Amino acid sequence: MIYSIVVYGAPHSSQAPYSAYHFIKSALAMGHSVYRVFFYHDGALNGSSLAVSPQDDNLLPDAWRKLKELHNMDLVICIGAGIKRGVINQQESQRYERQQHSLDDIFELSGLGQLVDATLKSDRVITFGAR
Amino acid sequence: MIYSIVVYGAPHSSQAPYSAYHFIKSALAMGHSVYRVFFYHDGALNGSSLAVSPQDDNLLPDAWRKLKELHNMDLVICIGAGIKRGVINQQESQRYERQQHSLDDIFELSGLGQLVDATLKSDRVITFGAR
Amino acid sequence: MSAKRLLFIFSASPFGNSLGSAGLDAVLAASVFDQDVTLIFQMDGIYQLVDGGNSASIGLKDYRKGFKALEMYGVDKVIVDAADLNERGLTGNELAIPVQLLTRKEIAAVIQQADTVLSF
Amino acid sequence: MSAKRLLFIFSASPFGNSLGSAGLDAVLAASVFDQDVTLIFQMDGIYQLVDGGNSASIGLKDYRKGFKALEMYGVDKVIVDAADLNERGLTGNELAIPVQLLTRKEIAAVIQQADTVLSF
Amino acid sequence: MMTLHIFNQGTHQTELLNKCLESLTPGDTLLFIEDGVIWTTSSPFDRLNKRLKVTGIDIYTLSEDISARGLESLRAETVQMVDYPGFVSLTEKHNHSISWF
Amino acid sequence: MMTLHIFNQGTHQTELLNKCLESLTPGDTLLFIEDGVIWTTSSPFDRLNKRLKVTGIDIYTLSEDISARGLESLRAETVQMVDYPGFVSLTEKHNHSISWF
Repeated sequence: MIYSIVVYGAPHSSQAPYSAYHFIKSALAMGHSVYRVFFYHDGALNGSSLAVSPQDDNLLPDAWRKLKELHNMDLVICIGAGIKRGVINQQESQRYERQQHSLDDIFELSGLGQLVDATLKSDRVITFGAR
Repeated sequence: MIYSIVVYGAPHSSQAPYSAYHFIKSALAMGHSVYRVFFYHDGALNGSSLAVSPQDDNLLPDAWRKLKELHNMDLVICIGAGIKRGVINQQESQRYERQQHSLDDIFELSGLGQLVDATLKSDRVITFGAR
Repeated sequence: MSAKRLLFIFSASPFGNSLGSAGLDAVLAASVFDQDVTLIFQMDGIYQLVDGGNSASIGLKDYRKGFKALEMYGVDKVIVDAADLNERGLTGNELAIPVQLLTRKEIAAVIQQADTVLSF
Repeated sequence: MSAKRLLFIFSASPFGNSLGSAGLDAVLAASVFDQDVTLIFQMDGIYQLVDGGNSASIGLKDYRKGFKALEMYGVDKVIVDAADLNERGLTGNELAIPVQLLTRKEIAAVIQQADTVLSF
Repeated sequence: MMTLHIFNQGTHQTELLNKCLESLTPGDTLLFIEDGVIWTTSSPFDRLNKRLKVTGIDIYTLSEDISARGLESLRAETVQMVDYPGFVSLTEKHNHSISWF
Repeated sequence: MMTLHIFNQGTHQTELLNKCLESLTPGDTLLFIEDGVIWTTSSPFDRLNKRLKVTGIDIYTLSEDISARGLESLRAETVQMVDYPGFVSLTEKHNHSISWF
């Protein structure tokens, strides 16, 4: 089956992205494909390349990178949610006259159309929610 | 009276920092002083200089800047909460081998000792909470 | 590709968090893609639809006006949980747009018909 | 400056959010400053103290071990809401550290004595 | 040493409200802000009132948050309104506060 | 078109649980993950069970989350455990899902 995953929660503040990752790993191991992971709401914070785990205790940044490399998975940060939360790439940084940027290059910044498109092209959409 | 304020919530995700700002403005207008604003938990995200409000509809970044300039208010981002969430200054960026940094220079990154110190030196500590 | 039945459930109160605003943006995106869109408002999510209010007083933009524009986007299936409305002392007259009041049992049937459900 | 009575209230369940971990860090900081520290665990916050568990299975660090180290930092006033414990089918034997079981009325009196209250 | 209780969550957090109400000591003050102002309107306030077992509790709601949400006409009459300066005054009059969220 | 309901909040969200339980249609499945697994232990599960008015609902709890929180010995016997692959299987068997949070 074709899955898409929606993540609302930030790493370190919410369990949602960790649960999403474990779910995706199992789904792939069971022969399913994942069309897209869409990071919305505070989930956009998963896209920051500046987050640091001093004790290397956060599996997530490496985990998303491996999923991207091994499965060429589409990892989309909602651009609206991202720029409000300071998760921006070089292009947005220039557009909004910021000095720095923060988006990890394994993620793509794109619009909510990518969420709607994911619901159309997937057999299942699973949300990992957070308030 | 001497106040300190603790903010747990991120801008755009929580009302907490907006409420904190309105409270502080009123307290100052009434002749009180604010010793420190301590940004903890998701509140650390208030320190990002990369967050963008496309329609200029977010009063907060300018509001904190004015408080800093007019009242030389101590605006402290908890360093532990900040680095986990990608809110880092140039020094931390170098220490953790990141390419970019994100902390707005009106904020200072410092430890939880600053929260404890604030409770000792203030007559009132008011928390603006968020889950 | 035929239109999918997308169901958006709003359960969170306005302004305290940004779920309502995020949900509204998602609904508008779905309507642009010509999907079959239904909205359910339940619990404190019903306050998203209360008419009036001046959020300038708290320094936040009033995104709730966007719900009034939904009809222009062809989104007119808006359901409110009748018991939740009643439990809040509301009658329906306070709401900014026309809604359909359904019982929970009727809402459960609507849920069963959806292809995808997104919660806010 | 004389020590202040700092009260830390834990109400949130572990792992689903990071409030418990944030609260523990704040308690440790306060103990380093030699303050008079009291902890109250209530509602699902009581699960912060449940012994055992292996959070490697969900990919998160088990910060809860830090609660066991509190005594070493001179923090030994740990209160649990007896009714909340009971409502969860717990007896107290499941907890990783010794605690004082108090009624809500007794806890309300503890709250009154605090100089500063921080919630997590 | 009276306590100012600051409650900022809506009615999905009924359990938290119950815990807050049980924690009151006569003479304490209860202030609703942000989504919490919902509790000071119409039927939610009736439910709150039924659960309030302690006497001598002043209950306030933040006018800016009531107004932002368009809830003026629904506000329970026995709840007092304060604006932000009134909120600051409440913190002056109480030695300490608890935030419920 | 049976629905998989995924619930990830603890007992502070009792109102949300009630709404979820009222939304079930016979044949639906209820899966507790993250903090939600608390509902599948001891007394919280008894309370859930009393409120469950719809018959023919399968209830599952995610073993990794039970185990992370040290709640194995408190799990209600009538709740079935699934691990992440079991979670994926549940999503295969249901046409769609609702996440409650």
